[in-house]
Amino acid sequence: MTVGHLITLSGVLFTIGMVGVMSRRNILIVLLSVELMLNAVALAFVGFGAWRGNLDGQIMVFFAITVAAAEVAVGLAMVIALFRLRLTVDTDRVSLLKD
Amino acid sequence: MAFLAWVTLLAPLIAAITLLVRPRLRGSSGGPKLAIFSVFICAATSLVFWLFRSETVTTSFEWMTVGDLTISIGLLVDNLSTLMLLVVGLVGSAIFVFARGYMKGDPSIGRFYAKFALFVFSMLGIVLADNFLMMFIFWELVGASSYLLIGYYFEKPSACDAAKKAFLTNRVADFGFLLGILMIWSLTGSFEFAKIADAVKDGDVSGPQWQLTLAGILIFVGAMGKSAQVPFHVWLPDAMEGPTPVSALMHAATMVAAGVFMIIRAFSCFDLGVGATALGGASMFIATTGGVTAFLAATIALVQRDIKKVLAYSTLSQLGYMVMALGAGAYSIAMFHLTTHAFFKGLLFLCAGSVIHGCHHEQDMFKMGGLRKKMPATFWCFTIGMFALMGLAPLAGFFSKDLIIDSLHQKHLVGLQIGATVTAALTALYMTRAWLLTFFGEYRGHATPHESPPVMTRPLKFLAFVSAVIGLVFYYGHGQDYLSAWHGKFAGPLHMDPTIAVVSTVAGVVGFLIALALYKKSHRGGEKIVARFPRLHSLLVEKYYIDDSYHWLVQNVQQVIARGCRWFEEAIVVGVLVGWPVGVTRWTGDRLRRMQSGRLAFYASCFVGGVTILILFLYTVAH
Amino acid sequence: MIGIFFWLFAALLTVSGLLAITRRNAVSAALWAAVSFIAIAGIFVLLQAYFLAVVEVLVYAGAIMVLFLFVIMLLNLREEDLQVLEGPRLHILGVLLAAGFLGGLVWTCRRAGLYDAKNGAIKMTAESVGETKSLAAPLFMEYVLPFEIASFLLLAAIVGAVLITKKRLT
Amino acid sequence: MGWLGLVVLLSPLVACVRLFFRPEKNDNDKEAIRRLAIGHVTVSLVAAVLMWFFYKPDSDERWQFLIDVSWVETMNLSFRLGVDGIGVAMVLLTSLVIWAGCYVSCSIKDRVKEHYILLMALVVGVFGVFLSLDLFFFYFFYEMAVIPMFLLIGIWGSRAAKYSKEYATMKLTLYLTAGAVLALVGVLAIYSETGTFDIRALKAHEFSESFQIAWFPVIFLGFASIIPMWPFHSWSPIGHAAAPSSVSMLHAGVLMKLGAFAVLRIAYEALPDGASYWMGWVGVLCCMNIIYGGLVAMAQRDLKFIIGFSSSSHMGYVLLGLATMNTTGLAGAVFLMFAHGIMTALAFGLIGWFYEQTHTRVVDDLGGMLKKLPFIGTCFIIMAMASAGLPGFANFASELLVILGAWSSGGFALAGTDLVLPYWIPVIAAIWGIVISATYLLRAVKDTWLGPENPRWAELKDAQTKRQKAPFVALIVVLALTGCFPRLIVDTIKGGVRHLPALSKSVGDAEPVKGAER
Repeated sequence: MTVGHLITLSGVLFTIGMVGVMSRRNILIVLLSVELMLNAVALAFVGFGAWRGNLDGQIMVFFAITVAAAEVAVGLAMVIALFRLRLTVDTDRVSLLKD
Repeated sequence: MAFLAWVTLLAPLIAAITLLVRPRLRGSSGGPKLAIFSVFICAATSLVFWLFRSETVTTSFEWMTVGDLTISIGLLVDNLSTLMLLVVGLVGSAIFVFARGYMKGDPSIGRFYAKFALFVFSMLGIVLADNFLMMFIFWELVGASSYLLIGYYFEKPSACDAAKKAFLTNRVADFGFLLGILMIWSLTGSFEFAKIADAVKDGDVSGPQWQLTLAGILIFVGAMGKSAQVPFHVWLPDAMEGPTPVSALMHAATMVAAGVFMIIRAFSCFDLGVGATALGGASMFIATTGGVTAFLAATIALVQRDIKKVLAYSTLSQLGYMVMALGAGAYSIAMFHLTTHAFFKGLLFLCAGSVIHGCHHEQDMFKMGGLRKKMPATFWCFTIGMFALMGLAPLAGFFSKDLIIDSLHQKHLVGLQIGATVTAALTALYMTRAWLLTFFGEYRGHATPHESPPVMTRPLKFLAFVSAVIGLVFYYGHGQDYLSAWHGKFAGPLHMDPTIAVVSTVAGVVGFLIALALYKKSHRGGEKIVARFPRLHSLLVEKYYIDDSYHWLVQNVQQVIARGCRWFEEAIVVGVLVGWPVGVTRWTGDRLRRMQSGRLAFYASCFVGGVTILILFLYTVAH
Repeated sequence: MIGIFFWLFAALLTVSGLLAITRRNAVSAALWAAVSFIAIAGIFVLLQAYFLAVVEVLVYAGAIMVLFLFVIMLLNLREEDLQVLEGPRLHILGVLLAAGFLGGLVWTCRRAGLYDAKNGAIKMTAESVGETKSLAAPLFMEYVLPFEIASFLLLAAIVGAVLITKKRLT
Repeated sequence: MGWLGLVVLLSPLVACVRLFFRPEKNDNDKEAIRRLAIGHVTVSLVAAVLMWFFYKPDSDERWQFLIDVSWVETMNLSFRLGVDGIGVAMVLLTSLVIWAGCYVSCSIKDRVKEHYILLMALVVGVFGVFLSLDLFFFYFFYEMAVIPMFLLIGIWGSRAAKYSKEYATMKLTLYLTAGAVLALVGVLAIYSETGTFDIRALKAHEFSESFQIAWFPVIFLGFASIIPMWPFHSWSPIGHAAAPSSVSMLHAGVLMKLGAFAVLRIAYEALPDGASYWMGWVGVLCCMNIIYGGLVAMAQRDLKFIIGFSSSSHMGYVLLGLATMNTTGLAGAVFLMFAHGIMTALAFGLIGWFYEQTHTRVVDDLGGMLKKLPFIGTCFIIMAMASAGLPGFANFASELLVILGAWSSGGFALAGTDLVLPYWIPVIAAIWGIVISATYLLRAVKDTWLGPENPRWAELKDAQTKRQKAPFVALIVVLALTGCFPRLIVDTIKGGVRHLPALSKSVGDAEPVKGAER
């Protein structure tokens, strides 16, 4: 297990999340994918921290989790508001800005 | 004396402003009285100036100074302006008084007097100006007050059109005037008459002769506007749409004379001695213009039906005489004729006003007749004015008109001399025609004519008296040196060649007799001649088609150009210059808009694609 | 020993992640995501980040996933809605882009020599074995300001979430 | 005395803030809002008059009423206020026009508060431009004037012929912004050359000739589209026509002057050589402005368009005055900016008065209104006379100065060619322009006011109360006073003009012109 392996694993997870964001229309799953991407980044942080031999990476992850919690809270709140307004969670149907 | 000069100038202005800002005064009889009083002040002060006429009064203040250029507003009271002041003051007083009777019952008489006083102020400004720019300023003001007065009956479309026409014709002419002033400024380095005269005297004129001549012609163009010379004459007959006192004061006695006065004032600066002028060929142009105007107007006057129109064309014709004299370099004689003409033409117009008033605003002479018995005072005054105009000795016109013909003779302008003599005959012809149609025969109208009240006839009598004696006074009295004193240039006494006097008197008598033969028995006497020369008649009735050609020019040239510009504005400036960038932007935006599909997945893919390309770039190309 | 566990967790992570984004049913997607979070926590343990591992499980696999499940159930999407929702979209392009991205990453790591035992060796943290105390020291000394800001952010998020979801009063 | 400038600038700003907290529920509130705004602009007006009174044109101190507060020292950026004679004239003009405009706006009934807030914000911007002696703040205030204008026309405007008010306001804003951005590039170039934003330092700095020739057109074109110079004028008549009357008054009266003022304050100040190199072409373009603008006005039927195009025509005289680059012409240009500002404010105020009642401005529909509206009609005729260059009003005196300046300029060298435009061609154009202006104005007067009484307008109401008459009377009085006694304002203007560095650059040469300074 080298740092290269850790970064690659983080990259794989990030890519999975990315594909999820790009290809799914259910906004809940899109949000879920974003969470996966965030976790991938967290993994990369911890991996680099372990490689460098200090704790800064872990502290970054700590903050990242905090921000992620906030993001999920607000994001899900918006999903609820959106569903209440438009009765859909389909991202393709939420395109008012287009016109 | 300087204070008195300012009083003269400002008294009518104060009256006008008071009337404007105190609406209550306008309704009462106080308003007219105030205006009349202010004109009386002018008349009184001008008499004072006349008593102390050996003294030249100058006073000025700095109007504006920018860089080395100083424009001042200054008053110059010398013999020339004193005489003109007298004319404006006396004729103005008579007409102001007359107007109280004529305009009686008009609900907005106060407004009328405010404009009237404003006009007198502007006119006095021209008379008293000591430099070209100030003269131009008041010149324009006269144009504007004329606009206001002609358009006094603003609910009549014809009056509005006439007012607009007068203003615009004058504006076009003023275009030349201002250019001329600028040219003279650059040639002599000053706007002030005295300094210009000094520069000319010292030969300190920078520029070739043709520029001076051109400047002279351009200034004369300005005078052509106000003095209604061909081809700028078209406004004057139309201006008869204004109330008759307005026609009398402005379009007969003073405003139209302003052009002549201005030329005398301006050109005397360029006078190099007896008859010679620094302006070169400009004189010839001036004399010819005057001759053409005099003759054309007199012929048109022959066929007019409206009594005011006859007098209007007669005014044109007489102005032509004055301008001919100017062209011949006889400035003092032109001024003489201006003076006499102001009095007898003012008189004639007021008589016409009295007749119109008596006939309940009927102006067509063919619907008058026999008024001799019903309006005796008006009749006699008209008769005196008419004979003065025809040049019957010893009335005023005799001296001044014959002196003009004499000056043409001295300059060997034979063609003009003959034209002037023929015009004298025509003058007698159309005036006698008007006289006979109005006062003799049977009454042909429907109203009951009556003599005007004393407030109107008294001014008539006053003017009739002056018209009768002024020629004699001038010719034999102080008039000679009085006319000739300005700048010491118009030397030489007024002297008349008896032969010429006889010839022109004979011409007048011939005209008088022809008219008598035609119209003594019946007002239809002219119809035989009309039947014989129908085309000539229609040419005269249509005023040589000059108005029509102007109309055509305005409608078909000016409006087409204006519409073309508007089309250019809308099609090229807005359509192409603005439209092209707008089109490109819109097209590009339209294409790019489609990328904003609104699909989250697409945006994310773009983002990822961008990041991928960036990474690949960084680690392949950049490494 | 660590190597085996790493590969085990890596495989679990990849599989559960893939399942999480491909499930049609949001509930099962969320559950698979929870599994992947637990796998990450496992890797954190291998890297001696014990505190983070616990936080990961508590916050992510616990709190956030519960929140997700709550919302999913709150919305109560019917099966036919989901039928309409899903269809093949951009799959190929997405996968291609992702592959490019991943390839670039791997290639970069390889060039940097991060797969070597020498270059890429994990040193862990020098002075500690991932005690909470050793993490707390820098957090409350060096990073105290960001910490406070983060707390503020959470507060704002809570208020914001309440405001957004609140029904209109009028 | 520096505080006078600050009072002028801050009084409307304070009004803005105070208005913000005012309720607007019923008519009493609206009335209070109007009173508040009028009170504040009156303070500005009084301060501006005091400024004019205490300004010393003959003093060697070029900039007076100075205020200098350092802001960003590393960039040499300060909040500098101060005026020369030109600035004093413009501040006076602005304060007069906004004062009258606030009275005229009393007829607005909906969203009174927002209207006055925006109006005050607009005028703060305009005052700021005229008072700033710092390039940064100059530009800042310049842009600040644009945004309220956009909203004012967009919300309270009216349809302009076939164009909607939205079109008009978009076009106006895009033009002004595009011009401003171009000018900004030039201003930044000047900053990068000098390293200071201080306008006072520009005169002393020696810009290389190539720099001047390269950058003058950028700055000039940027500002000239606001003057507006032909062919960048098409925004202005539409903007005039669409705006509500008080905004038209400010727009035509003041905003267009910003461009010319900016040219004088920045381009002429910093780049006199560039100016003398390029201004010959302006001598050509201004003839287009004068004649073409007048002719288009002649073919218009909407009164606001007539006045709008006549503005574009009259601003041609300002450009001509700028192009002469001598004292007479420049002083005339500034004087004309002042005169035209007041005249055109009067015009739009009056048109607004009856447009609210007739709902049409097309002259074919109007006519015969003088009997019903004697006061407004008389004022309109006076305005038309002033606009047509009647002596006794400031327009005549200023146009005369411009013409005299052009006559003594000696000709306009056309950069890039060997040609010289003789001085008499623009002069003839200018004098003929006066004839044209008389034509369309008299026609407008006749078609609108004169003629038989029209029964359609039996219900029209004339201005009766003092508040209704005050703005018009005040503007006419100022116009007549400065027209009869031009020294009142020309002496002030001269105090600013004589310091302009561009004066030393005369353009081209023709035969000697006597009596004219060279």
